[in-house]
Amino acid sequence: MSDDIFPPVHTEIADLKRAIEAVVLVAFDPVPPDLLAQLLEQPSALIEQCCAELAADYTEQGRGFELARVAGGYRYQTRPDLTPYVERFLLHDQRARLSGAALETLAIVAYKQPISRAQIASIRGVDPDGVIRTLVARGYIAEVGRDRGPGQAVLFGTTDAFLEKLGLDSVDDLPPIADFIPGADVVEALEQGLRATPSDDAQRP
Amino acid sequence: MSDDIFPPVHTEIADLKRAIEAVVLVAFDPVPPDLLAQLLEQPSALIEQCCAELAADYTEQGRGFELARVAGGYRYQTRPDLTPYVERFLLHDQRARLSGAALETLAIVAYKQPISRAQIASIRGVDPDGVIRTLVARGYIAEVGRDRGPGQAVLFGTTDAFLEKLGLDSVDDLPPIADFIPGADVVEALEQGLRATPSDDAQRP
Amino acid sequence: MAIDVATPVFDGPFDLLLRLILAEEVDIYEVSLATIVDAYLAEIERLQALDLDVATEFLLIAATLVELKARRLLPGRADVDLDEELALWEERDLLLARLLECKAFKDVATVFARLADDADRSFARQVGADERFTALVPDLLEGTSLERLRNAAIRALTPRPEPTVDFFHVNPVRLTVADAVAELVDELPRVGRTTFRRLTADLAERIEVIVCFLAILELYKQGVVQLDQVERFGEIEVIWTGERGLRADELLIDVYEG
Repeated sequence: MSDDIFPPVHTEIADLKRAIEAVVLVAFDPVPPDLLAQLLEQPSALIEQCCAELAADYTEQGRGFELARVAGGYRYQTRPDLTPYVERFLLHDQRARLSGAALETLAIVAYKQPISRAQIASIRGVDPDGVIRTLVARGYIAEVGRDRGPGQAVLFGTTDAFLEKLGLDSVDDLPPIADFIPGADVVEALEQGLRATPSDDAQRP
Repeated sequence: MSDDIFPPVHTEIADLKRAIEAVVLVAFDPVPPDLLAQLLEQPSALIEQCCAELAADYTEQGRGFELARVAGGYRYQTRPDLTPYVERFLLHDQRARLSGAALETLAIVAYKQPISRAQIASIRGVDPDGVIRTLVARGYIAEVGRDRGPGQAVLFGTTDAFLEKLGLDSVDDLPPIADFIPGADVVEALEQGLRATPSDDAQRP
Repeated sequence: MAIDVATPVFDGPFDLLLRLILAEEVDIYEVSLATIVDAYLAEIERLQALDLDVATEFLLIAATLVELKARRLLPGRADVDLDEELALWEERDLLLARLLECKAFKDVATVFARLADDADRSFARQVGADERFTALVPDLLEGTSLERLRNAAIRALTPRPEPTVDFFHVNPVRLTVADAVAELVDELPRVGRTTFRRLTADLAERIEVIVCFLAILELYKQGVVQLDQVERFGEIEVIWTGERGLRADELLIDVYEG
């Protein structure tokens, strides 16, 4: 493309589209245009325009994937007519597994249910949204109620399917963990011990 | 592309490419061309050709993603120049930097595999247990067998995760170890440093 | 020639020796065996002063170096035993060969670091199939045991002390949580009951104390030690409750070392 027919403003649009492609590619959930707008520091309308153009591009070029608008956001998904191939692959592929993050989140829900998104986030230190969605989609956890507090946060718990998969009658049958987890007081005490630096009386030349 | 060496007509090639795009899009790990060949009932060579053409397409069109050949398979990944946006979106940078000791041990395992703990120790002159444990825990190396000798020592080799970490397709892509034999200047310096013969000595002023 | 070995960041005897000999600012024709041997020995002394285990390998190489140096100081050669002389040369060549091999892999490591840096800039799509295909994906809990779930819960629910020390600048020869766990698993069954203070009394550096702390936390999670504190800010008792003869590698270990 040495004979640049685009004025500079188009180059910026092209860069914007590339950034959108990259972000949406790695996103677990559909990415809302407002989030893209914030991330790329551009008005939402421009983002929407870029996404529409990208989607049209892919269709025109007959790509095997599409940029779809789902649940208020954009995501890549396979074209419906390719479903047979995708299904064949998924049935073939024995490598699928629960990621470490997903397993930890599932474990937290199992042992601490009912539990809210915010509580999970505070334990794991990261936003658990994508993982929760996966676990819900898999049917391992589900909404079991609402917090009675002001926000009425959704509370999650494990499902019967989860118990069945692990061969449990009820969550009471989960192996106990309390003995293995030091309370905050013990951790604090140990940290206190750290502060009394033992090298004080063992100074080296 | 009328000079195609393969018989299928263009529409079939286009369909094949679409199917490849769809399958790779939903895969968690790089998809080996042989698996694609099996799924799509086409020769591997044709699959490889299609993937190469797709990759070239994306590059030519300046997409924000690329079809990369990593650890023996194909995967979608973001273009390196878009890292800042992706990191901002994912709220983390996933770079788990490896320590010098870990990198050196990986280097030894990569070129000398299968290799035992003791052999690694003798090359590095350091007890490698802690580093080996770290590398095994991160999945970059794994037990690949046992020495047939009396001790039946565990032998280690590199894994697909190692290839992915370094962005390599296979260990065969590593430059030959001969390229790393220290140059004459280093050899000379080392010899000089260990020279025990007074007659050769360049006395210091 | 001034060789600065004040920084403790080297990784084993070959690393130290390579650094001493190949220090950038040094003109190779000024490199003298005597200076190198002196610096090498000084460094070993310093390690010992810090109470760090000095690996046998360090000492073996020191012996070779000292012999080479002594050889060089002998003015005449008339009294030299030819066999001894040859053995020394052989040892020197062996050492040289090992240094060269070590240097080669160090250079490979540099290339690996660069490759990893480049590869880290691309993020792989690892999203999987969308909900239309959920029913098709093999069950992800397949092969997940209660044990794994429990371990994941313990991992996730244990309050994590935030390490405030840059682990990258720690002497990597010895300081890993895994190693500290191994030491404690060896020591604690013998003493049965001790205190955190006693366990760390000989540790010179704060980082070592922290590593020991993390190791004890690990053992606590594994249920093989009990921790008691009679009064607030009082001594913390560490009591071994695991089996005797337990091996460190039988324990699941979160390794904090990079």
